Amino acid sequence: MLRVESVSVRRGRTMTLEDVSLSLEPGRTLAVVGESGAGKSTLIAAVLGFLRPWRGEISWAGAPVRDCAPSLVMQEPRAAFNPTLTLRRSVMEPVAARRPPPLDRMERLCRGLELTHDLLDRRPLEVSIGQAQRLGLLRALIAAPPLVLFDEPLSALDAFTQKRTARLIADLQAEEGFAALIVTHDLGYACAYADDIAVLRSGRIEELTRPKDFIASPRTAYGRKLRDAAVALGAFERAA
Amino acid sequence: MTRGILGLVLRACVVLTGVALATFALLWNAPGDPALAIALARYDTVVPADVIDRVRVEAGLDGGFWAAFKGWVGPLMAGDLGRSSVTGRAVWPELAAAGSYTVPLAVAGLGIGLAISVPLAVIATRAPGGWTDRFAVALASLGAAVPAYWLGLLLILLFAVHLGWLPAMGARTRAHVILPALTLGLGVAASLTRIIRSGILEARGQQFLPALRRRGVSDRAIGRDHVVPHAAIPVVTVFGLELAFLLEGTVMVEVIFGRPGLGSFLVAAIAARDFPKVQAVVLLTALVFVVVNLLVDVVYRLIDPRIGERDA
Amino acid sequence: MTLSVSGLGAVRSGRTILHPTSLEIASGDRIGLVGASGSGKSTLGHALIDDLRAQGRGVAHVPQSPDEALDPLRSLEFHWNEAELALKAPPDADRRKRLLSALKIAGGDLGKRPWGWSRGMQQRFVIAMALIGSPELIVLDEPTSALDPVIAADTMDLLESHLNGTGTATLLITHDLGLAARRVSRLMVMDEGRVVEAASTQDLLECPRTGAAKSLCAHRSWLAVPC
Amino acid sequence: MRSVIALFGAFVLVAVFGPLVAPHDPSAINVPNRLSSPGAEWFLGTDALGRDILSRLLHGARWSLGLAFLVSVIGLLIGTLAGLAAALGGRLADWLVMRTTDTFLAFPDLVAAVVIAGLLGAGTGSLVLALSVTGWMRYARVARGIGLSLATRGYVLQAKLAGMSPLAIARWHYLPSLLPSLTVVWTGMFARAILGISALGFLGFGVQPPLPEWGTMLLDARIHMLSTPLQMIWPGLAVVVCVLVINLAGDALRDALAERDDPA
Repeated sequence: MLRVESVSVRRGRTMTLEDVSLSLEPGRTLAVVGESGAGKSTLIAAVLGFLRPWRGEISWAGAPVRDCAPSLVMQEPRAAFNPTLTLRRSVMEPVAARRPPPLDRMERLCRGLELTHDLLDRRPLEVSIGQAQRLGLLRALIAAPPLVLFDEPLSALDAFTQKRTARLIADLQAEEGFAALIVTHDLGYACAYADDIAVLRSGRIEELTRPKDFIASPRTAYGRKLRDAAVALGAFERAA
Repeated sequence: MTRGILGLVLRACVVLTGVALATFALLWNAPGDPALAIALARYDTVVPADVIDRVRVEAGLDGGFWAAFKGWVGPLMAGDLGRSSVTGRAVWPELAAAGSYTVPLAVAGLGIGLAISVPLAVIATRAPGGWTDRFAVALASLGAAVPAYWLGLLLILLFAVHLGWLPAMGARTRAHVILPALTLGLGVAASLTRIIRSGILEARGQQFLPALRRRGVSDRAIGRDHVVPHAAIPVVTVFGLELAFLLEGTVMVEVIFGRPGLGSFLVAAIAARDFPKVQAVVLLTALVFVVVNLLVDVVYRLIDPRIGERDA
Repeated sequence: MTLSVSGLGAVRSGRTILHPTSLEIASGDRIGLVGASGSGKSTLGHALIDDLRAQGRGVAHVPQSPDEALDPLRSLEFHWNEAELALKAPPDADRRKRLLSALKIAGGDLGKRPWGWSRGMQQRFVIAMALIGSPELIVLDEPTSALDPVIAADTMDLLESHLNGTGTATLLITHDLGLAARRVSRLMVMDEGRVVEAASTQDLLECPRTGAAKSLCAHRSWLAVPC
Repeated sequence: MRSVIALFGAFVLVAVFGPLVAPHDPSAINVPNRLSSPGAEWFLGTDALGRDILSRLLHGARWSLGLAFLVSVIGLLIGTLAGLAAALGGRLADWLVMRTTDTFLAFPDLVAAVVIAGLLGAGTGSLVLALSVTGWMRYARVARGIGLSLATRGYVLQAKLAGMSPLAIARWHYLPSLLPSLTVVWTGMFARAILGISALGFLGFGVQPPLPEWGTMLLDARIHMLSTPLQMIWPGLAVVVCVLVINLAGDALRDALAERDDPA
């Protein structure tokens, strides 16, 4: 399981993360919600070991997170792929060392993600954004990682594709049982799919609770603002 | 902003130190005994060993590299470029005299370059891909491929020999500057035309221009207030490189046209192995280059302060 | 006074991206134009603006991102004066103060260049500029998608409360039916370069008729919650 | 694009096989025939010592183009390594390499080359050294820029996450981005090297007579330019055509790259 224990990250004189503690069990989904500049990307970089925390510990099952070969789904779907290589090459990169390559698994994931084989022979600029993001999911899951991080996985997609992709992610998670850490500014998505929600603001976790409780009664003024904004922008529908 | 400029000045100082060191190291490591070279140049006969040793001490060459470097840089900081190792006369007045020929030539060359390239690029970009545009691009490509020394010779053949309109060799009258300046200016025009043209085209493709048009801003105002400043950025940036081109060009042009100036001064000094003179010219050109590039960086930041923000 | 356009269309590299379209917009209307990406929404918006401008009607445009509206090399004050000049509106310090206060950015330093302000403030500045000439119509092209939700919601609220009671109509272009449904009284659905359905917001949400409208409606929000 | 590459290939062929098709020995002195006009026997005429100009031009291609190729490839290697060291070697390495680059850039290429070649003594070796030392900085800047931008690119991050070795990352993700851009820079530097070599030859600091190098030939021809101006035209024309074709090839390559990166 993922443990983030009172982690602080400094950049120059400012703290981009301060005393952040989180935990995440296999098969569960934790959404970290916050605005740009709240420290969401820093959190991802720290969990993946690209940034060394100034204080605190981050581990997966007691070992460094990188030991469990976690994967990452990025905000900009095409950025995950080298524009000069075919998508098949990039998608297979995490299992490049495996002999024989797990072709059965890829076949199954492709079916689940509604991806056809001819897409894999194209290059990143030759597929749509929505397709690129599903290919990003394929790449992230091909090596069967126990932990998958999602950095704003839907924000480059249109409203309709967002919902479809979110459904696909949830279905795959139910099948594969990975732990999902989702970083997003979209409270609607977080509330619809996460088991827990953490509200991140200026590098601190302000609230850590269940989605249902959060929507019903946010504990902080900022949490209330976030909820009201999501309502005003049509993320939720009035229940009859 | 002020901090950014200070940083640039500091960087220029570091580079100048490097320049001084590199210049001195180059001459220090030149093959042959510099003291012998100096003695030979000065006395023009076979010289006994004790004379060479005396020269070595006189020139401060006996204490190793760093001692010699210190002995050279100290007076340099005070503006003293030393004395010619051949004639024993101070370098500075001769250098200044040479510069007084080179500066007008370089300025005239740059002026001709601008006078040709700016209108040409503006006309070319009125209809990108049209025949005027293709003509301008072809002309610029050709201009970039023609070596200055060859162009100079062709111009001499045409204007001085065949037509007899202009004087070619030397620098006696004002008219003597025309052909060298034209040689230099045509080369400058070729590279500037390309840069200005692509600068304008890029500035015209900026993402905010359609919205300005929908806001009702006239095409004239868009061109003046939004296209020109953006097109100026690449032009300003390459100005430093353009200067290097100009300095190189003057060396060649002065040799071809038999003009006195820094180029002829340098070539003569190398031939005579007159190290202090060579050092002086190399240092001066590098100094001009560093200072102009410093100014370019500052102007760049005034036009587009985002650069500074990004660095900080 | 009703704005009407007819026969709007657009062709790009031989492909029709906007089929002939006619629209009528009444004074003070709140209209939403929704559709998937690539359905031709923005193209219709641009064609509408260009046509109305040619008719001499007052119409303003707010693009998706402030980067598409502001020159990074010019100060905000320059943009403001330029907009006034383009509208042939005499400089009016009071109006400027009023509009900037209405969008709660009166405290910003206009001498700065756009990137000296936060994106949320930049977008509000663009909206304030759009209001200078009291236009008959404002076209908002995905005005909130580049902003954080709290700021986006505030911005929409401020604009709406400013426009209430004035005759200015708004056309909100968005891929997000959930957002549009909260903000407009009439909806138009676009698909493959055509307006395929137009109805009042309530009717369209309750019984969408075309396939495009049905799929938009089915996925319009994340959760049904009591609120 | 294709026609330019074909022309480029033709030059390589001339440089390699030109001497084989040369009608005369390039250094065969034939005083009675000196300064003769173009004709059937001497296709482009002869020089002051009666040597066949066409043969000298064909042999000279080896010096003018071959040395320029050598110099530009040496610069490419030095510059790319320096640039990548700056981009990937941490802040100190970056500072050191970039200030060194600035220092070298502060000397105008030709001035520095003249000084180096002049002081080391005229000759082919010092010519190559002079032009290599002054010709690596642009590669370094480009390589550093690409290296820095790639280090933060999503797919490089993903490759690290996937556990690829640094060598594999360099092979699959750095090289494909570096190679085309550096090739574009290389064409420019190749053209500059041709100009530089002939300029130094013209000043007397380059390839030494009797070797047939185009700049050196021009220096010889200059003395007789009033009586036989044509003799001066040929070597200059050879330089112009070569530089023009190489530059056009570079432009075509750059446009093709821009097209690939942004097909819209």
